[in-house]
Amino acid sequence: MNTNALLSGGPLSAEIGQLFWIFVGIAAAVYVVVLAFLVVSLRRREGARAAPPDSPAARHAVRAIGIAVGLTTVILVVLALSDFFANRVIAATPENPLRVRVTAHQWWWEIEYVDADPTRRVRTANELHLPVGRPVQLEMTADDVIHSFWAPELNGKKDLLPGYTTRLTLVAARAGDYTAECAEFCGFQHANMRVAIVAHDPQDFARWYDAQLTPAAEPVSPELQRGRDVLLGSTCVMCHNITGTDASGVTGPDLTHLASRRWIAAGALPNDAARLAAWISDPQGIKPGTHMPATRLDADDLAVLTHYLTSLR
Amino acid sequence: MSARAVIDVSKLPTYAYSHRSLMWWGTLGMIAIEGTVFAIALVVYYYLRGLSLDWPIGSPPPDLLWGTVMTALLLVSGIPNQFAKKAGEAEDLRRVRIWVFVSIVFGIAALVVRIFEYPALNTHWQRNAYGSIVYALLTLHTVHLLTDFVDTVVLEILMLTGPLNGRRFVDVSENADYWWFVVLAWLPIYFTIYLVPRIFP
Amino acid sequence: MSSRCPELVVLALSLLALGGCEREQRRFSEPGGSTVTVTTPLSDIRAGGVAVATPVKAPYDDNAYAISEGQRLFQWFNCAGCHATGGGGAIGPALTDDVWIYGKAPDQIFSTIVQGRPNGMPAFGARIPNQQVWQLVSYVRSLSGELPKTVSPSRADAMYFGKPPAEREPVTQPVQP
Amino acid sequence: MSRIDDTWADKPGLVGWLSTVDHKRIGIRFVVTTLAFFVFAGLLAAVMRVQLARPDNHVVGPDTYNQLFSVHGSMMMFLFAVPVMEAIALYLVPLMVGTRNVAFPRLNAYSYWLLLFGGLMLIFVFVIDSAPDAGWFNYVPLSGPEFGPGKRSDFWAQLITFTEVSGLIGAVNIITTVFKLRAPGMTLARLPLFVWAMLATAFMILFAMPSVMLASTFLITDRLVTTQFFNPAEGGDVLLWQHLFWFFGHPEVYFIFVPALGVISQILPTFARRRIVGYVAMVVALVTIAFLSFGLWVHHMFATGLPPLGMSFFTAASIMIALPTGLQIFCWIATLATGEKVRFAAPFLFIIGFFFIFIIGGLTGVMLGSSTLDSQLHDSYFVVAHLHYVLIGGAVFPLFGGFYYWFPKVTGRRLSERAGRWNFWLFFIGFNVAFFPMHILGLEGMPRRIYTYPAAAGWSGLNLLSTIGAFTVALSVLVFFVNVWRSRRAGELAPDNVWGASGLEWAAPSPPPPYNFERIPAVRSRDPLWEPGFPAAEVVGLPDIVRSTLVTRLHDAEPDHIAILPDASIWPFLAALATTIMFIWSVFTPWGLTWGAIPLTITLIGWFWPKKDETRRTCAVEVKPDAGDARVHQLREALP
Repeated sequence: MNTNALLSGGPLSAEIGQLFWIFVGIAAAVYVVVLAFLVVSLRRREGARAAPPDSPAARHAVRAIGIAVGLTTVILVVLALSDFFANRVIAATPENPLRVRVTAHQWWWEIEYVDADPTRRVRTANELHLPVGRPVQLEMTADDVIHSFWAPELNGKKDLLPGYTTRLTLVAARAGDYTAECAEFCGFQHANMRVAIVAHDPQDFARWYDAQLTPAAEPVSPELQRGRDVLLGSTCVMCHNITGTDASGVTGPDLTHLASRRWIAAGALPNDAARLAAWISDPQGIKPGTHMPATRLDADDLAVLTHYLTSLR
Repeated sequence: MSARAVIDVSKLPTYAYSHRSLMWWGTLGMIAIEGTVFAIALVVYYYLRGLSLDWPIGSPPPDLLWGTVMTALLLVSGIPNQFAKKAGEAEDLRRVRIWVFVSIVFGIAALVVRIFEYPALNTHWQRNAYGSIVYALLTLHTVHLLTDFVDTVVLEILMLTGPLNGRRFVDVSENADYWWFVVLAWLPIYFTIYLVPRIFP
Repeated sequence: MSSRCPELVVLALSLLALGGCEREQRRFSEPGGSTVTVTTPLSDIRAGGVAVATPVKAPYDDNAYAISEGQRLFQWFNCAGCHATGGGGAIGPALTDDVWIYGKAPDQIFSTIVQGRPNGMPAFGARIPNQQVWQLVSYVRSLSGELPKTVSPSRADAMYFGKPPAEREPVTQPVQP
Repeated sequence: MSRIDDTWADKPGLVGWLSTVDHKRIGIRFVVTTLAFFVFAGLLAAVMRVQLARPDNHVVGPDTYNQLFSVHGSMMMFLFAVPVMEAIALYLVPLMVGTRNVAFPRLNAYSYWLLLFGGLMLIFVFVIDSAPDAGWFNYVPLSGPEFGPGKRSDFWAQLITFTEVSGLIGAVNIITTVFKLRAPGMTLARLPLFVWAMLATAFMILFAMPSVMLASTFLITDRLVTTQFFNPAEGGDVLLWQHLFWFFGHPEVYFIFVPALGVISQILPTFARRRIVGYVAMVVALVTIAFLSFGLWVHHMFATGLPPLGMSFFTAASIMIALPTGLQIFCWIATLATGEKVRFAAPFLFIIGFFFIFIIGGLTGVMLGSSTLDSQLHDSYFVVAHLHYVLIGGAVFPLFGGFYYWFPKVTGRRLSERAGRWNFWLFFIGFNVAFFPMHILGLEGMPRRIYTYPAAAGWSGLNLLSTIGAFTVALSVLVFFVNVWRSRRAGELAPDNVWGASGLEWAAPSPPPPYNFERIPAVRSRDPLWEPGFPAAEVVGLPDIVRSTLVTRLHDAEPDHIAILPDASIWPFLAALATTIMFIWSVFTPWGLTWGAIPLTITLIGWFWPKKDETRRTCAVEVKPDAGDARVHQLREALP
């Protein structure tokens, strides 16, 4: 789960990383110098008399303070300016970005790729795929409380506020896996609200994008057919949507291509059949407070349902 | 004790008026706090107004009548208030009792007018943020009207019955200052609630 | 102070504590809420002198968190589509007044949701787990003021339909069963 | 018992204890109560550290954890840090400016009772699982009517009302005491730096606290009577809360830090045996911090996507506030450099601890001030590390130094030096082990306020280390309390001026009598006790059948008139009780405010209404202003 703000996976976080090392370098130097003066001034000779206000030592000390204050001002101005220039790079609006609308909910992320042609809009959840090198602009809002999208290795964080649309640019320099987390306290499961970010090179990304556009695969075996019937007869349909079936709930994550994702439950569990079954039967045990209710199914119904869900590539 | 220089204060006055008295600074402290509360509430009004497309949201501006009557009434109430203050500082008990009583009558009149002001706001605090902040501003001022009215009544009873000493006249003077604050605090609120929606729709 | 006094104080405090504690509990996993049998009477008319069944207590009537979950589910499961946000009533009957066609006891509301009712109320039995149905039951009861104010939810962060009393439209005639 | 002792003595027994208005008795009570809250909140932090010691831990669930960190934050900030600084000020300022009590003794008692009842309310609601659970700044909409069910956030909002009323009254008290009750000759230019720090803090409180009182009132009306302040769908705004809260929030952290600067400026010159270098510069720095602190609040909201130009302004302002603090540090070092050999007694150890820890906090603060860097560091454990470095390093260390420094004055006995060193080193090492790793955790992407984290995140080792450090700090606080408990009775007896300091408080006996100074000393310089031939003059003639003290003029501290302070009274306690009932009642029904206001009005009238005996004694010594004024002019000419 790579979330290290200093191992930058893109130019924007690299810019911030550079600025960070400038600040740390200057701060460390200032710290050492100030404390050196402190230690020196503590080691006074035994029986040294206190210098009266108008003595040369006192005047020397006052002059030293003046110099120190001057130096501090210069350093602070340098730091403020370096921030200003770095900010201009970060805040620059990207040209021709890939637009992605992100809506934060209590404790999962709804992600929709905005495309001019409405039929080519991919809807997914808790996973964000980026083409390497091309800037991606997230247009973000929140549906309930304030959240904050933070992918430390790609850029700083930006809040998602009910009633506002905030924008954040991500640029992946290298293919690979990154992770984003929710950084603003948003309730019980603020700790388990992650996004798996996958950077592909452009062809891979196009292949993934087209795969996501296809509706759910029709069941090929009677077992898969029974799995789908169990799903359509159960509580899943009230909240989840699987394109190509009658399940069209909008208040829960889209499951059309659930099996293609790395994690389930917004990063709480890796995506495999056993954990999927455990999550369906007792979500409160894994994420106490989550809005997904426990679904009471007997053993084979659960097995068949899980088998069907793992077929949704 | 060695024969140090001695500052004999035994004959100094035991109370004083205006900024010499501790109570004056206490009242000033309260006025600074309440004034900041009013100021921030007004900033919230303009902040919400800046955010919304149409202001007032979904309702006509408040009717001018009762608000203007209140403004006039409060300004006029400054006269008996000032007389009470002068009488207090002259320590003329009879005139203090009269003018504080007149201030109480003005206080009652103001509270009655305020009762008519609320329905004239043409909105409700539950309806939207505009309604909420307008009711908040008016209620904040009403709370101050009420508390200072009760203070003045208690002061009047004290002047009529209570054990009195010179220092009680300082209280009369301070209470008048606080009433001046309640009057002057009303002016920006009146301008904001009643006039701003009309002048800058 | 008599020696018994500390115990009384502790007892009083714990009672007070229990009272407050119950309303504020966040019970995530499903309680042992009893599943209601089919024989829930829908009206007060009895054949012969049959004894009335003991009333079933809704598990969430005094839990603010569960009722706020009920409020959320009322929106999510689109109950507002027919009953209007805030239960004011549209196609479906109003839930905020005192007119109950199929009874206002918790188990009666539970069976209304689970079994569905004629004139358009779908049966949610298989679709909504029991815990969530009980949450909806408690929310519906809070809409018509059956539950104390301290437990009932306040406004939602949405368009406010609970207009101040002066502006509410008159209550529509109840739908004849 | 001479007549003055009789006039100033409190009645014995419980009623006497409840009705005292002696600023020292209330001050000690205030400090002990805030330290009790400090320990309670510290224990909550220990439980949080146990939960975070290992990944995917199940010591506490998310609901309990949210209450833990919300109460830890709220209690530490509102019930410990800010009030403890006001508490030591309410004890020390009258002694330091040379008077007999604060300007409004009964308001002082009322403000203490309010804080106590507010704290007890928070502890009680925590025990019954109904504590606030949306963090110490309680962002809307999570704390709003829809996503904050039940009464939890209402109790948070009422806690704010309790502590802010208490804080505001304390501020008015301090300002009036400093302006009007100074010893003759103590002009503003001769005010001790701690008193300057408290004056700056009091003015900050006066203009910052109303903002959070308004915010918490709007939150409670949103939750209980359906106003729409924070409802985005009805014209409200979620950022309005953040603006209102942080406009108070940032000055709040300076209410905690500026008094600590004052404490250091009192202790350090005593150990350097030299007057502070650059007194005027220090005062200007304090006042600058007070003003600048109102212009920085948006740096808490850099991540909300506000326009970049605005943010650059707040970046510059946030970075520039490091300047006055830097100036203070340079002046202290210069004082040490031109002073005598320093004895490393316990108070001074804590001051050295302040230098080592706070400067790290200050420098990380400059990093957080930059909006670009803040986008990576905000709401991560880097911020948790920063805030603890500046709060514990910047305020708690000087505070503990202050305890060791003034304990002999308060009790007449010294705290044990050996235990003091154990306390310091355990605190210093434990603190750094606990909080320095959090910088690294923040950079590794650990967000704030998560109740658990997966093993795959790679944060396990540093979190375990941090937990060990936290328990070391707990051990050192235990050592401190054992030290205080033992030294209260068995501590080594201390002379009046045990450290040979220069402040007026050391001119009074230890522990000082209820009236502090029978003859108020006149002051000729900034360091009275180091003046040759102190006191050059003493005030005599204050009537002793009433509680009287001398009022001096603001600009030149010349005697003006005699103030007759109120006697002890049970009414402030009853008024605080009535206020508590009204506040808690209004959480359950808005009518609680109207009905609760009646007993409150009755108690306030009881409080104000003059007592016959007190009025009789006042009349006996009364001198009207005009009669006395001639005497004032004559007196002023006679002064040396």
